[in-house]
Amino acid sequence: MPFAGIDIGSTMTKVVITDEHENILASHIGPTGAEHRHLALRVMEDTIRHAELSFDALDFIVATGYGRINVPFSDKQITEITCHARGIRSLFPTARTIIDIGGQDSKGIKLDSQGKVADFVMNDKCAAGTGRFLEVIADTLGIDLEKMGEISLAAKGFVQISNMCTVFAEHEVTSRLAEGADVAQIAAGLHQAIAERVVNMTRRLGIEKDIVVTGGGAKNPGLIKAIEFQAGFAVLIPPEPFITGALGAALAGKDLFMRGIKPELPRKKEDVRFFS
Amino acid sequence: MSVMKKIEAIYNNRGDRARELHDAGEKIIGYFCCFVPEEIITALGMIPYRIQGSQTEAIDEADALLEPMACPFARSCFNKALKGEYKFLDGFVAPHSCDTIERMYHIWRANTPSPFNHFVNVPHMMGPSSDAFYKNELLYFVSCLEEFAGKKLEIEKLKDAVNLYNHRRAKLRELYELRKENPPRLSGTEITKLLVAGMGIPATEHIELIQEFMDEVRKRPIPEPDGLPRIFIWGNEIDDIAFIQLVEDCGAHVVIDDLCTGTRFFWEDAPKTDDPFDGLVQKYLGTHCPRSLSTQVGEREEDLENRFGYIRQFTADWSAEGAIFYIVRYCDTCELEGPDLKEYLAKQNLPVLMIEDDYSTSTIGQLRTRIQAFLEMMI
Amino acid sequence: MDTQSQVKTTAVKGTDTAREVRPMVKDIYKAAHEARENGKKVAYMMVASHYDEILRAMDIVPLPTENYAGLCAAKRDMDRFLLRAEADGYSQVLCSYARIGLGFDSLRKELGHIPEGSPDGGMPLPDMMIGSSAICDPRFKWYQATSRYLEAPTFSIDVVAPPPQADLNRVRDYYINYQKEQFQGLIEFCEKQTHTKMDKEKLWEAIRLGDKAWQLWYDIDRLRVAIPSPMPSQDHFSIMVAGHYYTGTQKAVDFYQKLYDEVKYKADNHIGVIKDEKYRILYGGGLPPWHTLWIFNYFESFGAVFAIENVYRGFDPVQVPSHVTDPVDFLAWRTWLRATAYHEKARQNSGNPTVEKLLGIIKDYAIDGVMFHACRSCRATTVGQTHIKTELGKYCDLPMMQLVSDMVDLRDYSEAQWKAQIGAFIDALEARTDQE
Amino acid sequence: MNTINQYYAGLDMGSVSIKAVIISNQKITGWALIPSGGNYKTAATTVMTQALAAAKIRREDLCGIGVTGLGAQSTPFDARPMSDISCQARGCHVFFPSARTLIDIGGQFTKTAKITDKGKIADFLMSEKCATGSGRFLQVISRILQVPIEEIGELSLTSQHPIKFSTNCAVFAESETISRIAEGAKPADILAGVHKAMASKVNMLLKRIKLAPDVVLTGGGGEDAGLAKAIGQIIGHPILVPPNPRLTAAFGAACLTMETTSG
Repeated sequence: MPFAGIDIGSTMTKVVITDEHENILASHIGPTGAEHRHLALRVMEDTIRHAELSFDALDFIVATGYGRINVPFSDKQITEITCHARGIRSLFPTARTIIDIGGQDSKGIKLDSQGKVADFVMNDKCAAGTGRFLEVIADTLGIDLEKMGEISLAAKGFVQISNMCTVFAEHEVTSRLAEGADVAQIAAGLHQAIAERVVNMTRRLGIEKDIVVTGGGAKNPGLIKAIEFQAGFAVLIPPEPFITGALGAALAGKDLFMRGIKPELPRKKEDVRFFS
Repeated sequence: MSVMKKIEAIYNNRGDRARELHDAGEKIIGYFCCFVPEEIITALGMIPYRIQGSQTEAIDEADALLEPMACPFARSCFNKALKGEYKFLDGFVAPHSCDTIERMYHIWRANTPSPFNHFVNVPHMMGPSSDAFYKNELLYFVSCLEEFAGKKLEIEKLKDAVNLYNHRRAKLRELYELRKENPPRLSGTEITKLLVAGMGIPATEHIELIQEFMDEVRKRPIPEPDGLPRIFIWGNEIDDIAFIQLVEDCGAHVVIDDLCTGTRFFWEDAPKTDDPFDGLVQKYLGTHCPRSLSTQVGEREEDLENRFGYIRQFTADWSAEGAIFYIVRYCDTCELEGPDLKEYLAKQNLPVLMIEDDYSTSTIGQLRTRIQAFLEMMI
Repeated sequence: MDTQSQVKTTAVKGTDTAREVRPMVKDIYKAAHEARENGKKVAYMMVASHYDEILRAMDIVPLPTENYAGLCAAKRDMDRFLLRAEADGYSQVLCSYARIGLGFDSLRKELGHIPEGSPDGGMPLPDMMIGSSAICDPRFKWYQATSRYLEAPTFSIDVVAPPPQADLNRVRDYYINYQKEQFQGLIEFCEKQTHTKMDKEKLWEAIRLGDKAWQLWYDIDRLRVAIPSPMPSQDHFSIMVAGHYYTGTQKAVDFYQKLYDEVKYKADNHIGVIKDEKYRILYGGGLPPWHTLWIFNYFESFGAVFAIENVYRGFDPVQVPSHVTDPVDFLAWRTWLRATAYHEKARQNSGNPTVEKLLGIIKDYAIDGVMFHACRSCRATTVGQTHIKTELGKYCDLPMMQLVSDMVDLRDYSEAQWKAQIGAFIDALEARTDQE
Repeated sequence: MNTINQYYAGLDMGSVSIKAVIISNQKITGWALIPSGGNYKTAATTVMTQALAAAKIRREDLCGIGVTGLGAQSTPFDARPMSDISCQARGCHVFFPSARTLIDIGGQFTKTAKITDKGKIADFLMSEKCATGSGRFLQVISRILQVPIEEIGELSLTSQHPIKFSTNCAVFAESETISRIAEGAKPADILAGVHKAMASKVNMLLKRIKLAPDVVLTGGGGEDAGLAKAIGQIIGHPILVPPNPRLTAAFGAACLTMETTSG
């Protein structure tokens, strides 16, 4: 029995197809940028092809993420918070705290002993502490985002970054550079700043082990190191942090299906519409 | 036209009715918050108008005169004034609700004065001496308003006004009773429209609307149980449906509130007293707003019960299953109260979602995810 | 930025007396710790609530929590407390003094002892908490929230002031009466906590000392009209400790007497803060940037000296009518007179008491420019600055500048932005003097 | 004064780009502009070398160098940093002696200043800690719309119905933009909306310093015709834009240096 989850984020669309035993049959990632919006359906279809399935062979499709609101071909839409929790629960049954650092926002999620969401926090409608923040700064530092983590790991100590507002951090970074500060140390300082913000936000929930870091930020070793430093203990990282939301969506669909909720077929194979 | 259409017409064109009355020679007295007795204004033959902001208009003009770290609700109101949207006000009355409103009174008065301007000082502390002080402030307010009105206040007229507003309060409570049904036949969105519409029209007209609406609701068929969670909302000024509507769109019933724009202003009657001013003092100083400090009672547990007991009553009687705090950013007293109330409600096993917002509909998109996740969490 | 080298707070040519303040600050907390040991009562309290003398008269040791927040900022040790309060659910825009206080109490509760290395040994647990509605809202709401972290009897008083347009003769009696009853209520609360009746003679004595100190402080500021400026704002922001945290003590009187003599000597002998004083700046309002007080030295590097401030010495000495014979009455009257000092002037001119006060200062102190400091987390001292700046501009043509950060939260401060603005401000001052 | 064939250099070490200008007789004889990048010192040397080459002169031919901008303190050259607002004012004054109000929309901040008939600063105001009023906002939106920054001005001018943003914050506006696109709004209308939002922010700064004509727009924002139009409409005065508005501060720095050194 195949189940699909589609996570439409502000920059990437991720699709995961699983079976009823929670094995991943196929997963695929495509862009979501403003003009790629119509590609969401194609990413979905590509994944279905990889899994050698057909649209209507899918027993349940759950949409999540920033663009989940109007996904004509989905059977239900569930928030990324619930979906991340579900995905992580299947990857790390011992997880009690999740830190998700996405492109548009970052979240802290507290799980109860059953792995259900007990409480959560989201960052405050501001780019600070999100992937975007890193993007912008990487740009200022003139290094590409992927390398930023590695570079910061090489740093001995770090430069204190006091401004978390993206614009002002950028400004501060520029003046640090002007003072001749070491790029690696600045990058390390930024990771510390973000980690401090995100970890402190998550403290509102009371941090319990095990902690899992997911989302794009989890791909940044420098940030992970900083988060572990701030939290005071080691964190777990999913093999593919990008897709935990989509995985959780697929599994949430499975749960619903098992509870006897059936999708309405045939599904409308139309493009995703945002916010209308 | 249907009563909801009538209500929406007023809600969507706030101020139109007041403007109309103003042009017809009536005196419109604008005021802020829940600490200026409408009874007094009405008793002097004038029409009270509760000043509102706009969550859909960006604040621009006000930024030139008011720091952005001030409460955005206050800034939004001032912004409208600067754009001439409150020209129809014959009077402007601000109570000392909080730092920002107090500061803004002077700035407002200096930049867009009304023919009549007045500041009512309101004690932060509760107690007999506070009652006496507030009563004196009201009497001083009356004497200033009398001067402006060119007539003396007649105690009988004041008593009538007290009855009038108590009548409206009773009607609103009666309406809220209907929200106890599960699922309720009326939405929080509808209630918000009705309440906000009422802020800009004479009480008599509002009472008719309430009655008409109530009759219409009573005719509605009893809906099937839908198992959607019942939500209690706490916060300050919500004079736009956007937020409540969002909560209900996400799959919930907003059934009860503690808001400046909700129960906070109408729940308690002004008790009938020989000197009507004593009743007004009791009612208005009794307003549950974080800006008023209740005297400490016993140890923390007991004190929290004393501060928030009425909320437990609300959530119990309206069988709320979750609470959402909507705090307009920069409201220091709400920011300090929120965590205490959250702790209190948590002890009643009521899940709480605390939202701090900028009084702007543009942020709704991001709130949707939080609210939906919160509701998913409750299932 | 190399913060260490820049946390210097005194100017090159500051007064020597001001250097005695640091130990006085230490003593505030030392005294509180000792009091706990000797069974004396300690109270978390809000200075400038006009009730300071009552605590002195009742032998209650004041523990000013706001000052502690400022101290943490000056020592650049505020983040752990701020972050803790935010982790406990307090908004990042809430008054940062309150956030530090709440964060400190939260950490202490969790650890079971004062957090390691807290500035000046940290604050001991109080026997009571006394807030007030003077100046701002958090000052009466903060301690209610603190009961999350510690159990202590809590009391707050109202401090009321009429708007400038009010008919003072019409409202005076009930304002003063309410104020008196508020003080009376506080006294009863304190008597309950200390199990001792208040001794009116002791209260009179405290009031006498308090007023004497404030009179001296006023006289010192009057000396500062001298050109070149004999005492910089950096000193003001430390010497205010005597006036606010030692109100009603002989120590404050002696301190200000000594400072008076030094400032007088400097004024008489034309000893200025900086060698060639080019511009005299008025600190127009707002709490100081405790995290970055060295910024005043940066101004001085351009020949600009801060001659006088409109913060902390919030009121000039007032004349309480002689028929007032009861000390509590006296306090109520004094509060009223302080609050309404500029109302009459305002009614006749700008309508705004603060504007009137600043206009007077600008004239007396030959001010060339005005700087305001907007604090992101302080509504009370920030909201209205722009208005005052605008109104002031109608009566005098001076370069004015509003710098934005926070009194303690460094996250709201941007050195680059400040230096850019200061540079332009100096150029504006220069352009103005060229035209004359 | 005799400044024939006397060369002066102005260096504006901004947060986004570094500009060098060589002048002779208040005329630009060469200039260069490069991204600030990681290391200010090397960038400064590079951009200066390029400018000198463009002016076809050697370093020794310079009678003086003026430095300004955020990175000024880390200049490799021997020169006392000058306030960039003053340099902007100076530069504007030379191009437009009638200029009394200056708007500089840079990558990080927007600065407004009242300038005297002598081209000195009378009053000034800088944008809040908010990206909306700054060039950064334009960069953000152009990234979302995937329209090159230099093209947005023209595109915006084609708009018939500018969309109305319900927020003044760049971060919120960003997500709002994304949803507007989804709703099918035209990029031109979105840009025009952004320009209006920025213009109203700038207008607030101008209101505070009480603007007086003529009004000059410099900095990266000056290259955005749509923005200039929007500001002009909201303040009700025509907007003057100097040639190469991003060079004004560097140019002003050179002029100021010339005046001080040659008395």
